[in-house]
Amino acid sequence: MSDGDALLRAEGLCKRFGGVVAAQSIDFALRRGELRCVIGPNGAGKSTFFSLLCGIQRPDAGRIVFDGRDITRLKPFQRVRLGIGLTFQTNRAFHAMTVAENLETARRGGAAGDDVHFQTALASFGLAAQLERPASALPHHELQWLEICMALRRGPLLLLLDEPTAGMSPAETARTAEVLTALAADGLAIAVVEHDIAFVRQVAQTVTVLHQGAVFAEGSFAEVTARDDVRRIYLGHVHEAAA
Amino acid sequence: MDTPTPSKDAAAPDAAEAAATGPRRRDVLVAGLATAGAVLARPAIVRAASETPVKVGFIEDESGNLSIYGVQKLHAAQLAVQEINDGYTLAGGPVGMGGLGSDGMYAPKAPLLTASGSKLDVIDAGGTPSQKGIVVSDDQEILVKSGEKGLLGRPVNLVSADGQSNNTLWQQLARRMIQQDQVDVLVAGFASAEREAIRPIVDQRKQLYFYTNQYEGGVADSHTFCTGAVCEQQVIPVMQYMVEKFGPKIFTIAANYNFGQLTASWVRSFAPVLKAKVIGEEFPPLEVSEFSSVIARVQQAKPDWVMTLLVGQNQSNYYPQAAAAGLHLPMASTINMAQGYEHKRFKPPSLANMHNAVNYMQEIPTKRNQDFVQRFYKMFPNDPYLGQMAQNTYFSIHLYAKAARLAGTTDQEKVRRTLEAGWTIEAPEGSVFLEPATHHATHYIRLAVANAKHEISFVREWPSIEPWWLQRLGVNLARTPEKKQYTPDDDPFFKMFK
Amino acid sequence: MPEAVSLLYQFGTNAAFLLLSALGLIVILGMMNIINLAHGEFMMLGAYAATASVQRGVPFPLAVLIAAVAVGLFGVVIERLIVRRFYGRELGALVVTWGISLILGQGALLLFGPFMPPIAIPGGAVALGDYSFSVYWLFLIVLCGVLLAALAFVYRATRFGLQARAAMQNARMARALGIRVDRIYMATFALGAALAGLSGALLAPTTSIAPFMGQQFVAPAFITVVVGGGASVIGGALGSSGLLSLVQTPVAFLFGTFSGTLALLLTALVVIRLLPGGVSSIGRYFTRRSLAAAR
Amino acid sequence: MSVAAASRAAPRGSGLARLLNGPHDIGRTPGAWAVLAAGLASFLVYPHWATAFQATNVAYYLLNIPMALGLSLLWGYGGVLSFGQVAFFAVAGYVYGIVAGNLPDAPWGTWLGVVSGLGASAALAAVFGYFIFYARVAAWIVPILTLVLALLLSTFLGLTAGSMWTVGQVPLGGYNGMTGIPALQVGTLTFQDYAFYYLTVGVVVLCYIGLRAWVNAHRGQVLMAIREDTLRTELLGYDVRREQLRAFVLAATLAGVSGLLYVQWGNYITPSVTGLQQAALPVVWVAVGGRDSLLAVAICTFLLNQLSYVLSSAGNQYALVIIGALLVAVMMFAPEGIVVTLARRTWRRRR
Repeated sequence: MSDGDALLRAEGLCKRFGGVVAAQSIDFALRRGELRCVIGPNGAGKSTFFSLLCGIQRPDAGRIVFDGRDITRLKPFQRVRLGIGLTFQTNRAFHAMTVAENLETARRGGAAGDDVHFQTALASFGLAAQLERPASALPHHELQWLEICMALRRGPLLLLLDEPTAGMSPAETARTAEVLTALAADGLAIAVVEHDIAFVRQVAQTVTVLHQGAVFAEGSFAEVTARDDVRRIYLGHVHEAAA
Repeated sequence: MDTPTPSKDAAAPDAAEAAATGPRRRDVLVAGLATAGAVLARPAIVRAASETPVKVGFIEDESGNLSIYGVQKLHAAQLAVQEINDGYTLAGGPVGMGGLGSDGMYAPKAPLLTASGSKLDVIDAGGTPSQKGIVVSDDQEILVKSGEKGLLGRPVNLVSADGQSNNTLWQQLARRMIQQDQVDVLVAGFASAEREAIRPIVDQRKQLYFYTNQYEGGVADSHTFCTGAVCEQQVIPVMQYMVEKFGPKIFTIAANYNFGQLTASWVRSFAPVLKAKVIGEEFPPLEVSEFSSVIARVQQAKPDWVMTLLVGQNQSNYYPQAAAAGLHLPMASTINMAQGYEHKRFKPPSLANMHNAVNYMQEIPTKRNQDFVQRFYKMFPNDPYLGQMAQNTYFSIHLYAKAARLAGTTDQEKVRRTLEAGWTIEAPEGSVFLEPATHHATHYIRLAVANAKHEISFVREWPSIEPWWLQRLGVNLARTPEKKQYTPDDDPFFKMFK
Repeated sequence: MPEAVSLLYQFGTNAAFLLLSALGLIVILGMMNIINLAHGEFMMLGAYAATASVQRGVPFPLAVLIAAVAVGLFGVVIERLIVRRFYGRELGALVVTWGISLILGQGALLLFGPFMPPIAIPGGAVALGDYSFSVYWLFLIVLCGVLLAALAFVYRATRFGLQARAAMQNARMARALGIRVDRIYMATFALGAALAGLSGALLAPTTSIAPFMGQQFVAPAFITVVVGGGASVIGGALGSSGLLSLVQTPVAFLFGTFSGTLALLLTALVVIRLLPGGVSSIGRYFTRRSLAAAR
Repeated sequence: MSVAAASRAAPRGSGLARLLNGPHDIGRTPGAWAVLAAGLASFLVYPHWATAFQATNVAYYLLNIPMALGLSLLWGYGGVLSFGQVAFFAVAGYVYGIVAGNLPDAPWGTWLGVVSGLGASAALAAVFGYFIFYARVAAWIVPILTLVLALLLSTFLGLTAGSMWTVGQVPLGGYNGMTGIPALQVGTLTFQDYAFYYLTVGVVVLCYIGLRAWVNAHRGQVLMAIREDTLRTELLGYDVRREQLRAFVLAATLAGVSGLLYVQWGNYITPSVTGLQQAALPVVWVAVGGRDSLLAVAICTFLLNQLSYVLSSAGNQYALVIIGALLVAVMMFAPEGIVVTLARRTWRRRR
């Protein structure tokens, strides 16, 4: 993989909170149409990395380039307007609104690209029939799907998902994986921070393993899971692995 | 019809001598008595008592921040209305343009400016036609029979409302009183802001209006009668006394708002006239309630005495704080004690050595006043104090009734013209003369001093001080209608002392 | 020299006034995130309780304690009946406490009349050069220090303090650890109310005792709170009242009270712009950020 | 009239009718629209039975509605509580007084006053709101900051007693306030008594319809999204600070509208309109009615203004206690607001 045609490139991202190092020199690149999973044990810095990418946190050092632009100093909403869509770990659709209003709210936050991915997702997740329902009436997994649709509403180039299948049944997880794979095949770049190994196995072309705030390993799912050190950090032999 | 009250002590008074020989025995002062009973002569006046009542509109703050003043005034108004309905009035009558002292004992034929120009008779204290004037002394009863129960054969109703210290509500209530209740006279207003809130409404509807509060002065308004004392009646006497007694170096602490600033400019401007000097001024905002910096500034300036023109709940905290900080300078004021009875409310000796030129306090020892105080507390036994504004309200309502009775109608324009005849009324404070030209009143001013136990004594008296400032500016409302409030900026004299 | 002492004294009284005005408000806000708009009326109740006690022959120091306890108990009642329904709904609490303040203010007028005879300021005055100082205010300045130290002790070194801080940082977690958050909130509200009552009683001799006297403390209390910020109760209160009077005192002494008041307000605005979290956020800046990250 | 038209229109029509019947206010059934239309009609014919005094009084109950609606938008829909709307009310009134008072003879003088009054409110809100929202101060601080703004303005205006505070030929007047403010004029028509009443009714209806369309349109939805989840909304690509500032300025301008009507009503304004007691009133109206329903807020503002006038003009000393108790009771037992709660119950029963 060459970094030259990368859609998103992060170089040497560092972030510390007081004495705690949450990210140290993370390098990361993502091509158009790539579906990448970011995994790692608890406390590996996945959430920090995610919030650095979307701008909730500012890095202490390093830079982020998206679609050829340095977005390191941009505010979250500016990044979204450039074409990054994202969802959160916890469900954060607007419960007081209907599904249609949620999608409407997501549509016009600045200039929008084309929305074929959105249409695909809406149809595949079966939400098109529920537009008039209040979001609060949707079951958990459909809320998660609604969020993905909202993130796609403005036609982003890149979709960042933070544990999108948390709390879903295996069948729902598999459905989610299917749709995401289809979207990636259509040319959408997707990065997923995920715990669920079954899901990762199903979707990932490439997997990045974070550990102690840095990239620990990167490669295909098979390559990465075959490595002893990766198995060890997942099993908790942290000290040995870090050494 | 009752027989006229016999007049005692018909000796001609010498006002100057009375003032000089000492206050407590101001034997006799004129209630020039006079004229004009067109009223009672006309048969049309004798109407059935069942007729619609005469409505006295009354707005004061019975709740909210200013209620300690408003409730007193309401009660005084209720007393006055009850007395009128019981058939009583205060002694006094029209004496003509010159007013008290211009013609000695009485003016048998005052040049009364009634609109009709009807023939004028002399009436006695109660309002019965007579050919004799009377003189009312300090010790004489001033409440006399009016000759009828009620007013013009009708009962008098007090239509009162609570302004709640809220200017917007004041406007609503004034409109209600004028447009809906159609009151015959409006008696209202404590703060100047309240008066200014309703004055445009009063003028627009040509409503007869009494503002009974002491204030900064300057209101020249054809429809408004200001029966409280103004700066020239209070500031200059108290300054004169203080400069004589304590020295020429003055420090002024005045509330940073209209009343405080305007009164402070009187102090500043008249200090040179009295060969004194204002060596420091401090204008704390009304919101301030902690005064250590003010106290330190006073101590640094070392004045002979302090003029305090502090207003409202927060600012009255100055007194206990100054006393506790060991600031024991003599103090002078024109507002405290007489209105908000601070000498009763604060623990002694916060107000020790406080001097205030007042036109009324309940402690005035004359018999006529003690009778009044007794009547008041008989009706309102639980009231904490009977102050200056309450007394003004009391005699103003009586004054209105007398004028309406003389005019023979409650038609507001006619009553107003009748009031512009120049009236003397025997108020609890002493004789008060309502000036036709300025619609303001002369007052009997006393210098009240509080001692370390907060007991009041009156150390000097000025039996009749005119509200001369508007005259000086050439205001003559009987001839030229106006509706503005003059400020010292309109007077070149004050500009010299900026 | 006397000038310097006088300035120092003014600084102390200004700071003590701000601190006493704000203390109860800050405790409730800092620990429970509830803005108690009835704070001024709680102070009024304290002043009334102390005044009524003194009139019945109770010595002043005891009357102050009675006032604190009485208002503290009143705080418990208000908390149980009303305020506890508003945890987590800060703006609702703001509105409901405003309603309470209206009832208390006008209710006091209806029950007790327009004023109460006040308490004489205890202690005399000491003189230095042209200046003299109230012994009572000197005592209040010292007492403020003692109060802050006592509060610091309660929150740093007692079990209640520990639990209260835990509940403040994460109520759900605290509950999971078996802390009775409900009780902690009640006790905190009572403490805040008692402090308001105490301040009201202590300031009673320096002010006129009237139903709406509470309003005079509203603006100073809020300004102190805003400048102090919510990060650290004691640090914020101390830093804020100190900073504000440091600006106010010399300006007021040189240019008059009005300029002093204006300087106070301008300082508050500048601090808010530069430090949205208030003075206390300086000290807690880093620890706070790590908390945010952990979330 | 557009209300009548809207009631006839299909619930999911297009344009204004569709926006008006959007989900974000109570009263969406044809029956509710009929009641609204009847209400409006009764306001239109009321002067035929009322004296000029009564009409002016009713106009007073109405004139605070734009300010309350603005606060409802800001607080109920946007989640930002401002305790200082009266500051913008006062600024508009004062600026109108200055401009119109200095151009007594120009036929367009009063209208220039209207424009500059509203402009001044909006400008003050823009500057102050910039400080608040772009500094991203914590949500609980906003009510205190806005309250301090109102008190500061009140203090400042109270200090303008001297002659140096005369702008052109209009003195600001300190605590006594600004008097003799000229009334709006078109040709020879001066908006007083009945004319003022109709002006007020018209302005209130326009504000209500405009806002109801606004909250159901995209911008309104974004505002509600921010209230529910600020970060989520930002990560949908919205500049949250800017959206909040926009709502803040809009609410301030509406407060300015009320301020302008107020000075028409009384030809007078004082610093006390932005004092502590007054500052809390809009919050009371909005909270008691139901802050996330414009209609409820409008109804409640009207009724509470009437109530407080009736109580106090009857010399009732319990006015403040009653209003305080009402506020506490509503916040405890009907936290959505009285009008909203009642409306929802009726609606449910009908279904």
